[in-house]
Amino acid sequence: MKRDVVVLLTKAPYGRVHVPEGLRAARGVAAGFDQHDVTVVFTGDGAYAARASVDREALNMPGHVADLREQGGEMVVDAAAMAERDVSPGEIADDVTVRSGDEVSTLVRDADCTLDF
Amino acid sequence: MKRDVVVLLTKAPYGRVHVPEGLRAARGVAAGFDQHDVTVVFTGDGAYAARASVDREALNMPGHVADLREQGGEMVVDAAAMAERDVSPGEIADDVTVRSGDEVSTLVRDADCTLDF
Amino acid sequence: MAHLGFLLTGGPFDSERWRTAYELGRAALDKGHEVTFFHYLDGALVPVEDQTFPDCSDTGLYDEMPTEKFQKLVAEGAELICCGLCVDARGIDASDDYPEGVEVGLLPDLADIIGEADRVISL
Amino acid sequence: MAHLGFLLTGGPFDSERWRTAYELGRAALDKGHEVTFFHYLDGALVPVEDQTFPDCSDTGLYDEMPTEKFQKLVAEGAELICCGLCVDARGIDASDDYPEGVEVGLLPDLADIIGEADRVISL
Amino acid sequence: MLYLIDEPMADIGLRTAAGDPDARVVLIQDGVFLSPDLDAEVYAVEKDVDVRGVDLPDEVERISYDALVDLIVEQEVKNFV
Amino acid sequence: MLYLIDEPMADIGLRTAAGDPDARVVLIQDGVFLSPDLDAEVYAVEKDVDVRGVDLPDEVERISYDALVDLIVEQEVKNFV
Repeated sequence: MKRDVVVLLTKAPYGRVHVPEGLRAARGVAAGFDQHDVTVVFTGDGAYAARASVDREALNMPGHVADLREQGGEMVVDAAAMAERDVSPGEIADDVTVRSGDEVSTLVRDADCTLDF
Repeated sequence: MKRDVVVLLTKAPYGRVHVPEGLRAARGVAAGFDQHDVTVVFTGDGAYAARASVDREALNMPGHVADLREQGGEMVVDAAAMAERDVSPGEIADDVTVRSGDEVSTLVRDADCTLDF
Repeated sequence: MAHLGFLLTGGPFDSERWRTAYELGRAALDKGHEVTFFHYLDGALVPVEDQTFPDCSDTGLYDEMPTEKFQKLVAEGAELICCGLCVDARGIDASDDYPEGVEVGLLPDLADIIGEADRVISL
Repeated sequence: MAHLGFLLTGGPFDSERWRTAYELGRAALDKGHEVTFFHYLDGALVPVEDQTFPDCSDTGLYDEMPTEKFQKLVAEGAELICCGLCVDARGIDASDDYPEGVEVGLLPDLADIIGEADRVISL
Repeated sequence: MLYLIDEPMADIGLRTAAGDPDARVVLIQDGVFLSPDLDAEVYAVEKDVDVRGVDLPDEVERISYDALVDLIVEQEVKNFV
Repeated sequence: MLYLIDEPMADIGLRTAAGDPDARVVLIQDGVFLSPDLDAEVYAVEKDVDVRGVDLPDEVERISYDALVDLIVEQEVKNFV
């Protein structure tokens, strides 16, 4: 059955595999037999990974992001997590949508399933 | 050469091996050829491990603590870390000494070497 | 009967998420539910055989090693799939290092679990 | 010439502490210093052979796998000792899984490093 | 809806549960150290409470893995663990 | 004295450095996100800064691993990494 899946990326991007491997999982889940609808949410220290100035190439992100978008997956960042870390909306990459903390909570509540990395 | 060694236990005790294995390392370092002077400091979430109500047996602590004490090693807990976590001095185990945040900083600065787990 | 799917990303020594996954899987099997584990990232280290940690407390996290606990669940019908890329990244030789019954799969298996399970628990 | 000792407790995928240890060890060797690594806890997973992570960026954390980087340092004279208890706990078969030059020791080796090294860096 | 909450993801987990009038929150692992200010039924996994020696407030109910599986089967679950 | 500071141990690390009039602080790994309010020379490991895309304040100096090893050899070091 096709599901609404939210993938939470919660950890600081560099130095561990969680952001790139979480993106790999997100696009893998979007590309599977059921073609689940996948929204990736950068939250917690994961908000750092949504910044335009992050070296995506060094993080092995580009391939996973391209595949995710091809499958119709979206990427959003949690403004509440940004505010706690002094990350401003102007710093966020173009392909990531800033959503308020409330919007993110609603997204998570409305999802059929959440995975976190 | 004999050294003053401070071993910092920084992580919440249960669910990972860092507190018991940090204690194992502390007593191993105290028992080695040089018989280093070892002080174990519970700080950060490690402060939870200094509470009397922790199940030390479940954490495999008793053997390491006994060996450490036999080697003359001491255990102290950082009052600054306790305060941040609402842990009161009355909750601390008898064999752990409460030291102020300043005293802990001085201890660390005066040590020849710090290890952290 | 329900089908519970677990995604486990924690290793045997960095968190107790493996233990929570085991305890919930154990309780679910005892109640007759169907249980599937997908081990991703350091979760792929959990089923590695021949882990030994001597002198551990009978009441502690390592009363038995994680791999032994999961082997029991597999013997009782749980499905356990490890992500093949994660296996290779960690230098695990699946045929040598994993016990009987532990499968190596890929992300489409996780996608299937999400589609088929009644509940998915991410740990 | 100085002697730098490193205590590494982080694994290959949970933090970049292995990378910091490598980079500092590399720079120290290049300057003619003596370098000793003691790998404890998940640090014992770092030198495991045959780790492969395809399609990684040339500029990223895994341009080469951790084990390859440390093998180079060992070949250039660094000493690398893994804690035997940690090795056994992780089901690592040292003779099969570690490359030439990686030693298995015990905590007295860490005590010796602390006594002998001019600086000890804990990562 | 059921919310499983551990300490590292407590922020987003508690925020999300707070917006759900039918939330049931289960504190798990180091999450048992949390004292959430929520208008919801709050449980704490008893094994995690016991090893940590945590004194639970009266309004938090201890729960076994067995009972937790029943809750998970009864209703949807969101994990913050 | 030299202090190597990453984010998870920033609290005790910065407290300890603050009491040392001769402190030199090196921000490392995720520590480069910190903005320590210290009366000390502060460095940040340049490789860690670059991959994270961090804009360093003027008073923080970039440092290579090579130069960091020299600092470590010159003076005692305390690690909070």
